[in-house]
Amino acid sequence: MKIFRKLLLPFISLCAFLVSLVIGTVIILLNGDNPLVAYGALIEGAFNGMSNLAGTLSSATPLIFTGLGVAVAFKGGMANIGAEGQLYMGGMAAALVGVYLPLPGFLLIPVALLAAFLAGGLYGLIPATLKIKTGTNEVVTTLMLNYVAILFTSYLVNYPFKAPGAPLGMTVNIQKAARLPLLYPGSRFNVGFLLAIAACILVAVMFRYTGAGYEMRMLGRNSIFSKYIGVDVNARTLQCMFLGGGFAGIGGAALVLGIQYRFVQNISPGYGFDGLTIALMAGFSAIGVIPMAILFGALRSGGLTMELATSVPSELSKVIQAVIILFMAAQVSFSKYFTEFMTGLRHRREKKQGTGGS
Amino acid sequence: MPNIEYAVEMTDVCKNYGLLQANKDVNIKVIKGEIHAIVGENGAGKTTLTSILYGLVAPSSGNVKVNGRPVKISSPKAAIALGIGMVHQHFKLVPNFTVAENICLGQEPLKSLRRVDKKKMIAHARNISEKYGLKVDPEKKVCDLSVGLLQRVEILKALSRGADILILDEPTAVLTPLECQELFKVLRGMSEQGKTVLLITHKLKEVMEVSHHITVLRRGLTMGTVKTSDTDEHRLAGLMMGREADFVPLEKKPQEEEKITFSIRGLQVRDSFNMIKLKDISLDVKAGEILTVAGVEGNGQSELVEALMGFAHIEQGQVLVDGEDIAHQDVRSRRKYCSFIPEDRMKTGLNLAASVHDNLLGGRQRSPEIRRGPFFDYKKSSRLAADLVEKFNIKTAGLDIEASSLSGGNQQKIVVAREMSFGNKVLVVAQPSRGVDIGATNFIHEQLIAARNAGRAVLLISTDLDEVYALSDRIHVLFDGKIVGSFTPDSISQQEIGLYMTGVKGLEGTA
Amino acid sequence: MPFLQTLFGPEVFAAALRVMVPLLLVSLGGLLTKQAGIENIGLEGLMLIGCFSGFVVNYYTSSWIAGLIGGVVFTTLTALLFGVFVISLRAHEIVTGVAINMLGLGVTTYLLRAIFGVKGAFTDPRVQGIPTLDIGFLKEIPVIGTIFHKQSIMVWIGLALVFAVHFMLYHTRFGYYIRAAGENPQALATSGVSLLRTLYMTVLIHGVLCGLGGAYLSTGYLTQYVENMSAGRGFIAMAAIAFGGAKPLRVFFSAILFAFVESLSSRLQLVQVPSYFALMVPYVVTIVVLAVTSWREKQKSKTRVI
Amino acid sequence: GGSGSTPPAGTTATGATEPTQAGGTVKKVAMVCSGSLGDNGIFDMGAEALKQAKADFGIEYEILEGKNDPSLYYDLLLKGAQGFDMVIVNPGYQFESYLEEVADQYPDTYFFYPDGISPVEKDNIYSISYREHEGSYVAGVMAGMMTTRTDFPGINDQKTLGFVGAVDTPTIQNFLQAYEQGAKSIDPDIKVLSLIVGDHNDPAKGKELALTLFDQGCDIVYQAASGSGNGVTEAAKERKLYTIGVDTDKSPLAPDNVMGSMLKNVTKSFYDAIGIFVEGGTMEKVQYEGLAKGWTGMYFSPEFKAKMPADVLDAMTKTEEGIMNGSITPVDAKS
Ligand SMILES: Nc1ncnc2c1ncn2[C@@H]1O[C@H](COP(=O)(O)OP(=O)(O)OP(=O)(O)O)[C@@H](O)[C@H]1O
Ligand SMILES: Nc1ncnc2c1ncn2[C@@H]1O[C@H](COP(=O)(O)OP(=O)(O)OP(=O)(O)O)[C@@H](O)[C@H]1O
Ligand SMILES: [Mg+2]
Ligand SMILES: [Mg+2]
Repeated sequence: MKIFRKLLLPFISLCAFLVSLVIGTVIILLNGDNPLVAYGALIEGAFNGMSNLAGTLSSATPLIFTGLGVAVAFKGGMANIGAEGQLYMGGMAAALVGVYLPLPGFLLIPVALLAAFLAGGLYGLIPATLKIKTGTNEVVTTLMLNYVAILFTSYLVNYPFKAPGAPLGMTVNIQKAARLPLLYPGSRFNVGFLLAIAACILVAVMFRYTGAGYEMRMLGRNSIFSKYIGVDVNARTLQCMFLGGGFAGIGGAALVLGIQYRFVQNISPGYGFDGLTIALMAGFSAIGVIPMAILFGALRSGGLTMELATSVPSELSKVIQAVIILFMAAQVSFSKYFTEFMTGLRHRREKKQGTGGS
Repeated sequence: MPNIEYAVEMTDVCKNYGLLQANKDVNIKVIKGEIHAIVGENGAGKTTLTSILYGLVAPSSGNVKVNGRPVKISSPKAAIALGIGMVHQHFKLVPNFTVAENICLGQEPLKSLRRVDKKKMIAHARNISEKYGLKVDPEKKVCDLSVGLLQRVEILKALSRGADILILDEPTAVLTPLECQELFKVLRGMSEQGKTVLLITHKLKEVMEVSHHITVLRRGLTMGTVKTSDTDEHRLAGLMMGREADFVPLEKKPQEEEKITFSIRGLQVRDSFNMIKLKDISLDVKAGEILTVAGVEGNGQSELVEALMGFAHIEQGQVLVDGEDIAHQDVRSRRKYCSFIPEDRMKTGLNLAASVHDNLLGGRQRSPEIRRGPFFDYKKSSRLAADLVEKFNIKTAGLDIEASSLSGGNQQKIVVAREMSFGNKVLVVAQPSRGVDIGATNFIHEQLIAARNAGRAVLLISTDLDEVYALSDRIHVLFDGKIVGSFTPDSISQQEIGLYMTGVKGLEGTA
Repeated sequence: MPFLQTLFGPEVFAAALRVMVPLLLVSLGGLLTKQAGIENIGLEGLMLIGCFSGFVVNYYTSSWIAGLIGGVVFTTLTALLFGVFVISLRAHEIVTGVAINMLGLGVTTYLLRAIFGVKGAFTDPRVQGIPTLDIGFLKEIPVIGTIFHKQSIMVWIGLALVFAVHFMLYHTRFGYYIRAAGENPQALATSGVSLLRTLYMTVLIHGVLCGLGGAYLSTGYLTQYVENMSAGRGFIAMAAIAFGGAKPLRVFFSAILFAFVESLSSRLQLVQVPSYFALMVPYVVTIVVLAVTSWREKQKSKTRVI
Repeated sequence: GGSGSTPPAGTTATGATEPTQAGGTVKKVAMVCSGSLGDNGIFDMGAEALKQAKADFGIEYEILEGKNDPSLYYDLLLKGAQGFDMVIVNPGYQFESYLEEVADQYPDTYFFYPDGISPVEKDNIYSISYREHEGSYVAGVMAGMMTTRTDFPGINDQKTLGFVGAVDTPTIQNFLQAYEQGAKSIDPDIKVLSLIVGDHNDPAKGKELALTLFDQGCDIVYQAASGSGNGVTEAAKERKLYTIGVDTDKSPLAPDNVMGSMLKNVTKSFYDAIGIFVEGGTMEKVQYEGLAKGWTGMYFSPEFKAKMPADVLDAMTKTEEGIMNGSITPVDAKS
């Protein structure tokens, strides 16, 4: 029975996934394409061959960080919709270090990452502080702070740190030494991915195996109880928002140091918001964030191939993504009905065998 | 028996929660016009069964007949249509609505333009509140009421709908003796008018007092229905627990030491509306003593507990543990000397969304008992949790399931188990056996006595006079934020102490 | 003081009113779901659907009324989809909201191409703009005149809806049910009111309001459709809702405030404030005002004397 | 081409006579976009060029959209480089760091780097950049002269002009500064009020800003705001005042209120480049062009041109000559 419970959720999410694929199929058919070709291309573009896989994983990397950032904050009871802004701040900080700081290579990357973490974390502290000091709803403040961060960084790269001659606000390229080492040449798949995995494991361990993690977990679910068992609620709130913001910030660094090699205004197409979705779909589990982020990465980079191979336009692959998200989100309730149905069957069987079944 | 009319007949009712079976082929027949009690240990499936009847929970299988007609009760709306009403064990009230709005919810009186008539609502609420002798201010917001008052609102809400079949799920858990008597009068009146009452309670005394028939559930199975006049508390208890109920009378060893462990000096506390709730409270609890603060809900017990727990700001006064003032320490440091059993287990005492294991560990997250180096050691912690589950026989499907899925009584046992396990020298205990079955109640009482005998200082806050008399060495009565009298159990009768609790006596003493 | 004239002239208020209405309508919709206990970040997507469907229907019928109705119908259908997942399938509301946003953007962009064979922007003389209400006598009055005469009909409808929603929430049974559903669904259900019916009706009404807001944007405020033209208004609406504590009148005022600060911030650029900072102003102001109000509420709840 | 003779979006472009095929094999061209089509700007104009080129030169083409997701750019560029003879890297600067590597891997592929000058020197990378400032200067001259022609319907005597930009980037500054310079060259007292939308696709706000400017006494508003610009056009139509369109001919939207459009003729430039490529002609490694090649410049719909005062049109033509022979140098904000 334990096994049964353990296997249940994966099984259900699989079903949900399949349902959404069916709907996707209908959409593709309506668009006058062959679903097999389309999905074939999607999967091939996402996973077939090292270079495609590398593409998938490299676009998953920033998503893991933002997803983790959101997950940490939510687990601690802060509804952090602000990963996007924290990502911008982190990316900017990393870029400045990467461009201007005259450091030897082995130091440059760690310092840049640290800067990104601090920038994102501190930016995350703003809504957290507002919440504990004034009781301001963090959903709104974090949301608003996204726009502020985007505008602020845009200003920086259009005025003080503008690359001369650039037609768009951007910094000059970062030093070669600041680039995250590639894991697969001919792609942007870099050590950032490993860092992301490490971060997730670290957080998972913290939550499961430390007092601080325990307190944050409790706080996220019931602040009164936490206070009652002696948790310093304010301190913990600040801490998990700092952590969350920090990881989102590193997401920005991964983008700048690992992919774009410079900060360009509006650098993120919404990794922060995807991070939110990913974290929610992963149920705020730090480990769960990894497969979800990879799923998103696959949909993105596989989407390209699909758009090439068929007449399915980019916006339709967006729709298909949306449908998948919808059904993944609905899985939980599916699972509830499913279990109770199974238990009913079990009971009926037991009755037939005459055992009361207690 | 030929022409007996049954108001309710439930046959082979099953309910599965996930992997757990709350009801297994439950059968119950309730004769029209009788008061029918349902008893059973915590988790036996009483609430589930009645929730099915009220359309709150969909049965996995089984048939329900009301007034002889087979029915599918798919929603409370349907149940209400069948003339069924219910008082819920866990109150179902809207926090930001007023008492009146809660009582009228779903059947608001309308005036012109189909507007809701607020005046009428208030008048209506006031009427029935007086009619049934359960006093409560109709215009107060529910979120500002104490548990006791909430219970009254919950009951009034059900009564005001004039149901023919009324289900009451542990309505008396937080009522004073007088209120209970009032309520029972009402119930008897209903049954005389041919209305049917289904009463769930853990207080067998009450069951014997008011009911005509009693159905006993155990672990989701029906143990049968008996005529009240044919049985007694002892036999019932045995039927419920499936073993001989052998309650050794709790024996207290005489206090020898006179050392004062815990004392309160001139305590003053305001509530969230800045109203003074406790005025100049002073008391001493000796080592190896159980001091009870008895009183009707809403007279300051809640504030007292909160102040001691470090939830409410202490305006004046001291809280001394062995002479050290902890009045302004944070919760964590207070927990070094004190354990608290809060009156509200749903929000404060438990994290319902967390696992049983995590709930049992609360307060220990920093202690070496469950760590290896800086990290949790789940072997240790699970063993610790398992021991507590075992020792306090908490009925749960496992350590890793959500506390929310436990029955009320078992939830309470988690709180008690955790707080007892610290072995602190001061215990602040509020309503420890609220909603807990007799077995568990008896067990919790044993634990408290044991703590006392071990020389700990226990401050008990309770509205249940049986409990008060069973446990206390001394009793303080709290009324309107003041201590209006102190007694020893043998020096005063329950009736008389009731008068102090309701302010009929005692005020002149302190004025 | 030409400078102050620039910042606070009556035109500013007229502009604020114009800018406010789409925001207001969507906020009114969103506050209903919020009151019913559903946090909806899909407002952006719903609004976009409203923009598009309103525009398309208007295009084919050349009737602004038909356009509005069309916008309302399709948006409400999308809202229903949201409802099915959140209410019946118990999907996480924020995830669902995100999906609705993606869906809105994707579907509208795709259909824009499928129907008109264009990408990006589309406009056509066939589209009949929602008329403005020219109130003669108002024109005479100095300041009021500049602000109120010649505002779109939807401005007036929007204002009326504020009070309609307020009335519904606080003076009808259904309003009581909505609020109860938000605070304690069990309490509502056990009182014999069908929770599903209440929630679904709420979601539908909220769809209607979002549809109006969207359709107004593309056929009243403008008479053109541009890809993703809701441009974040759905998110601002969320802020307005939180800021107004999901209470219609207060949300109305916060919508006005936002709109006013918005047009103020544009004018700040005229007095040489770098655009990036000028554009920040609305967001920063929101945060500050929100913080201040929350803080004052906190104080009040501490020292309220009865 | 002088003002008025400049055609809209490269319809009569060089070599568009009859479909030709260099070397028989069908040339395959990929346009790799950082964003998605529907930007009312460089992507859509690029797509238009490809469509025309397909018709005229019989090329095959694919458009790969990056959805503004940097993590896809590398793949995108690779996919473009694989199996295509020419890759339009649009806009080049978004793909700079990848191009450096990919251009080496595919030496035979011809990389076309629009809207900027590639900092990396490679034999197979060809940059083109646009002198928006040249056309904008001319627009400024026109507006400067027109804003006091009170005999012209709607025009007031105030010497105030307006400008609405999408986002405050160097490119937009390039439009703005030259426009202002041109206007002041007519009368130093002329004020140019500029407002930034902060979004490429927010016509509502674009309209709001334009109305604001009209309230401030502007009678001519120059728009460099892609999608948001459509709002500006609508505002002009509503107030019966004037806007100068940008990128493409905007007069269809409001024939009487679009006082010409400053074409940033990306379509033409792409089309020409493809033409040269297909016919195996040689192309400069770096082209930074404006009026001379007709890549930027004012265009009027015939109807509106008929309304324009002759002296204004002459002045514009003179200015254009002056810019081309170097006697006039508009400010270049991009470098
Ligand atoms: N929502 C739920 N999900 C899962 N399990 C549940 C749920 N509600 C009740 N249960 C389980 O069903 C069993 C019966 O619960 P129920 O509340 O009916 O017991 P009870 O007789 O009312 O106990 P008590 O006297 O403590 O209220 C318990 O074991 C409980 O754990
Ligand atoms: N049981 C219910 N569940 C959900 N919504 C309801 C319910 N009853 C009424 N409503 C909503 O409340 C609004 C007004 O309530 P009201 O109860 O007056 O309607 P009604 O049909 O007249 O009911 P009644 O029969 O009680 O008068 C209705 O428009 C309906 O949408
Ligand atoms: Mg129960
Ligand atoms: Mg003028």
